[in-house]
Amino acid sequence: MSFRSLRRSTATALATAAAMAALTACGGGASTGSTTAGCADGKVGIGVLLPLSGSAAGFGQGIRQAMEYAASEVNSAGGLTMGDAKCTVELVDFDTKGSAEQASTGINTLISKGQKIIWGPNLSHEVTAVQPIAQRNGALIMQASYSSKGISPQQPLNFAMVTTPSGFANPMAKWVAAAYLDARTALIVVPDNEGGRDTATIDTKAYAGAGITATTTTYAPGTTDFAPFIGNLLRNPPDLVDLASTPPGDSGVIIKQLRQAGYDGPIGRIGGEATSAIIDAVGSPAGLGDFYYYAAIDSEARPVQDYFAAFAARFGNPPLTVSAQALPAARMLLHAIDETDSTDPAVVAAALEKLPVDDPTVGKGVWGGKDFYGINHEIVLDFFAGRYQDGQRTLTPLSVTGL
Amino acid sequence: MTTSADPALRTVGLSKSFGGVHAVREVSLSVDAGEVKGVIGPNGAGKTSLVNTISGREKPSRGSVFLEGRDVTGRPPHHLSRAGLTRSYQHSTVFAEASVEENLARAGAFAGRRAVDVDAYIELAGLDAVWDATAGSLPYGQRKMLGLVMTLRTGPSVVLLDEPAAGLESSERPRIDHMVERCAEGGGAVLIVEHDMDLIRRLCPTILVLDSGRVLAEGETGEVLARADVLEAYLGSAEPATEREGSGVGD
Amino acid sequence: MPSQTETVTPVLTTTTPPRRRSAPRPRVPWGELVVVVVLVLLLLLPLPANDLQLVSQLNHVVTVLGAALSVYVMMRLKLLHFGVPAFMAIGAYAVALTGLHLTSNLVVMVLASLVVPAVAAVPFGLITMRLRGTYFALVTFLIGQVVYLLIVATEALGGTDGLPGLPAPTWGDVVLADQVTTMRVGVGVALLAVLLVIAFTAVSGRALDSLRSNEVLAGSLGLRDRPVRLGAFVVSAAVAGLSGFLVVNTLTTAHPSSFSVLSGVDYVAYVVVGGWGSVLGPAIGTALLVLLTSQFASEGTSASALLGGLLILTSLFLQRGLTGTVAHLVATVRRRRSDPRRAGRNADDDER
Amino acid sequence: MVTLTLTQALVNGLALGAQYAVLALGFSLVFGVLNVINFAHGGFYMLGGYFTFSAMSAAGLPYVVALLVGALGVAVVGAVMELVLIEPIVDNHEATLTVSLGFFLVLTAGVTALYGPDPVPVEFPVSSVLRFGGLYIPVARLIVIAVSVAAVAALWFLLYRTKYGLALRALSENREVATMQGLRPRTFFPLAVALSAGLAALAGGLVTPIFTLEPVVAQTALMTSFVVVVLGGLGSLVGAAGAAVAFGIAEAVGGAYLSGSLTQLLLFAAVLALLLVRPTGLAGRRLRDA
Repeated sequence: MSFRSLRRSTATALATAAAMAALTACGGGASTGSTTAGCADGKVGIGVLLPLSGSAAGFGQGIRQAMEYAASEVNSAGGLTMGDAKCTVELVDFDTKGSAEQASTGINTLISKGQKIIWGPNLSHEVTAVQPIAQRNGALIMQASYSSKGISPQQPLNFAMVTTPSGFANPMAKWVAAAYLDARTALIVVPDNEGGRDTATIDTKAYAGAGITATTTTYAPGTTDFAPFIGNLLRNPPDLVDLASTPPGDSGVIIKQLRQAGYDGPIGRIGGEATSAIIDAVGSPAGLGDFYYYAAIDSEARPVQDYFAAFAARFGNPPLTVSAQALPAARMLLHAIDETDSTDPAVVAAALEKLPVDDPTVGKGVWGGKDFYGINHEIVLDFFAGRYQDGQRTLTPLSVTGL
Repeated sequence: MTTSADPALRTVGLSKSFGGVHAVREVSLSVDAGEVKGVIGPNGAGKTSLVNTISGREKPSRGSVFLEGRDVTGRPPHHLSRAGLTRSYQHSTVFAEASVEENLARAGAFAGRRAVDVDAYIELAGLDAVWDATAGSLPYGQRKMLGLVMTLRTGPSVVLLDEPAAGLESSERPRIDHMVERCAEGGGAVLIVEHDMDLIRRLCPTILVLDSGRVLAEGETGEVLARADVLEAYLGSAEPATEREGSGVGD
Repeated sequence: MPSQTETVTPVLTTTTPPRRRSAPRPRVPWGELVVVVVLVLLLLLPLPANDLQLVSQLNHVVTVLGAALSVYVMMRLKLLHFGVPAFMAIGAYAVALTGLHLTSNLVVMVLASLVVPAVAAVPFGLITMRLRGTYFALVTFLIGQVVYLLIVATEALGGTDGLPGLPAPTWGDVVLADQVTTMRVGVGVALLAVLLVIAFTAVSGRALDSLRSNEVLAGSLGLRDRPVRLGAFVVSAAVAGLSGFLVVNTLTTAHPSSFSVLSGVDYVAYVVVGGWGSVLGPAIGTALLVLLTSQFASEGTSASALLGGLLILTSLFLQRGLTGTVAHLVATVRRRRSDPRRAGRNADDDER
Repeated sequence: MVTLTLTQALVNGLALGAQYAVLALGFSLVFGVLNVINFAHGGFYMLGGYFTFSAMSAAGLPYVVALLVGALGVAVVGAVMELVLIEPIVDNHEATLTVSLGFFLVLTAGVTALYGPDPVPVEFPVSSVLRFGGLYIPVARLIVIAVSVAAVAALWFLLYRTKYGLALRALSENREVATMQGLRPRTFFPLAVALSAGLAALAGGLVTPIFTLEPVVAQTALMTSFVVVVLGGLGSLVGAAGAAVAFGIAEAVGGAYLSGSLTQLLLFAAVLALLLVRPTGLAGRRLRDA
């Protein structure tokens, strides 16, 4: 087969072949594995595997800020005591851009850089991609997704840094039924993707348990104008509309347009808290109308405000509010490393399980999740049922921890 | 030598209009094997449109085209080329980034079984000296010669030459005569669209005059060129040129 | 097309004797050879198994190489193909269904990921065959969108959750599951994709170059362009399907988010940065951008800004891509050495 | 009841279509004149929103002034992008694409770094809603329709009634002949991109306060421009405007009756099917070999 027709006046072979080989080889340079006592060149690395760009950047950057702050707290107090050595905590970032491939490449990159303690990932499909590789290499994952497969007895080194819907949906639904006595029907609105559907399923069961029949409708991710969707929805208006885990931008538009369309029933959100971002998207708290939501923390509480101020003082501008939710887990993770003088994932995990959940900023909680996931690896904090009426906010503490 | 009664190329009432513009109107012509026929006419008379419509570059609005008796109306250029009818281009058309050698190789490859040896023409066009040069870097005249040789490489039985002499250096013009003569001797039918009257007189025993898409006159070259209406068409006439009834032959 | 300005007097002077036409010198396809050799080396050479990052990045490069080759095949016809993820997805889901319901035999899986998208490419190929330039680009963007939405809307394909839990491919009774073996499978399948493209361009390279350079002339010389265009689209879909298989094999899940429309834009960028003279272009473009993207990813929030900057720089200063620019330099030097008289000619002979 | 839903959908669709028209016209203009796929177009839409927001919140300008200042600012960014990034490689079809893609990534990353990834609090000044006969029409939508129609009319006037417009159209018809007539692309290309960027920014500044303003809006705006311009026929302004309104109405009516991604799927599939019949879109002219 004559290649004559193929002859391209290509580059000299040697130059390009060398370039190809060099490029593929330069990815190496793995640093030493994790050590039990002391720390390599005075540093303890935490692998940050989160969506730092793209549509999920809001959550990703917020969760990163929690670890950034916890690390700065530890470092300003002299760092972690590992045996007789003092080690500063360093964040080793990898932006997953919200894609399964990048997350999979990211976990490999971090592990090969010796980072076997991973802060993240954030989205369900990222966790699914990362899980087999992390398990194979014995890495500890403190993830923040609502994936039903996020933690399980078969994955002893997986933890959930925030309370997942399975933890707060039932008490919230009962509070909603009590708050809105005549509510019989609820419509759950979520984007047509895996994260949306997972939360909607849990919420539907929770509402059923509280005597409210909930149905789910989805919208195409990337929709900008929800007016047509709302027209469809209001043909038989439900007593309640629940936005579950809809991204803050979309939630803001849906609320604005529901109010414009004349729907003045309660709109709620039993799902990942993003109230401050939603208020920004709607424009003002008054624009929410009657709005109830799962409030992981009381953002106006004194300790939380102090945290915001301290973060701003240290890093220039205030953090994203979602970072406060992840703060307890960040501090506990560093505390577990400090206590065990080790970065061996299995050792740290064993210590972490036994640590009490008692955060100076966010308050008390317990390790929960056994009934839904089969293992108590979910940090369950007491939370609040938040409600906005004509711009006024009221918070009702709901205790799940029995403390 | 095909001695069948059918001419190598025949068109019957061939017309092409673009929206309101009637570029080619009811043109009927025929060229026998070995015959060289000229097509002349003022600018905008529809000469190139006629070549485009016959060669399949444009689909005819009405009328038909026969190749050695077979109806090939509306068939795409590559089909016509494989059936033996191919055309050259007014502006030099070559594969600019490929070498002269590769250009000719491609012409041969695409012509398939019909490809013929064109060594004689290569000598004639002086392409030997620039065999490895890229076609795009050749001077205009030589690039046009390459285009002509590529056309002949496809072994056509009918060749439509669209202003072959345009843009050539005076030293290169005689080469066109040799090429056309060799092609005709080989049994090829040649239709030359041209402005260069000396070339037409030298090569074309019979010519056809087009004016605003219509056949104004046809016949022996000397006679036709002497006719008043033909000169008028070229030099522009007193009354408006729209509805002048041409003495079309065999309408 | 930039008009040609003639500045130098015609070279043909009667004094130089016409050179005997030298027999056509066969040119060695360096680009193709380099890529095949490197891939074969990657297949056979022992690799440091503990260097996870190297193994993972090599795997990522060979996984998306098929997608870059898919863009490259159409680029040979001066067509920008943005719908590559659609055919990656068709290949990926074909493999997922094969693995879950039929067999996990490697050969059957590879065939499924190659044949199914190739067949699916025919109707789309017929649509796009008459389109050129920007129109072709935007329509392929649309095809990517439609296929993505079709997958998300189909319950049988797991809808938004995709098809998780895929079995690792097997060769006889050997299960090819661990990290390094997955990478070897990736290199092998990538090699298959490269050989497929080399075979296609060897058979129809002349037609591809002619259609890219001057479609009208090629037609009037007798070239039937439709079979060539359709063939290119089908081969492009087949190698995209192979890449889809490797994505699924790495993630053990066929998930719609792996085949988003915007990832199609990345694959085009790989080829435009690497160059499109030979398969070496997409190979270098893919290796470079995949490695840099994961390097940039550790820059946290400024990752995409760095990638954007890189694209801007390469577009401005390497307009024929890396390999194209180097090849052009080499050709100019070679031409200047072989024929100093015509050194002055600044003919812009490389038709973009 | 059905006619009520349909009429409501048509009203929503008109506003959506009007916004898409302003967005798509800019994209089609740049393609028509420069023959360039401008990936940064969605970024100009987003930038329009953020410039208007900053002009209001930081500089304290009233909304209408902020909107115009925003559009002008982005027009300048567009012109600078053309001169610095597109001009040196305007004839290289592939390179102009990746340079605009690179600029899009830099633009989005920059805005995310400056304003943060979450939505930004910006409110449309007019929030009253007209209600009659079961219909509800937010006044903001009427304003969007009015301003969009005005923008389209202004663009039409500029293109078909001024010498600049004549020059732009000549350049888009046949750049070689136009340049030979003395039209220097060096002045008209930046003008075309500035015009297109300004239009996109106007749409952005107008619409994001009504919906939401966050970096990811750039991506959606880009996708919409692509589909609408393909449907309308490349380089044809009339086609783009018509296709935009049709697409907006179809999306609204579909959204009113179907759920999930079905509407989007049917819309895109319909556009693909149409291309089978008319490969150059509704009104596109036969494309020279771009």
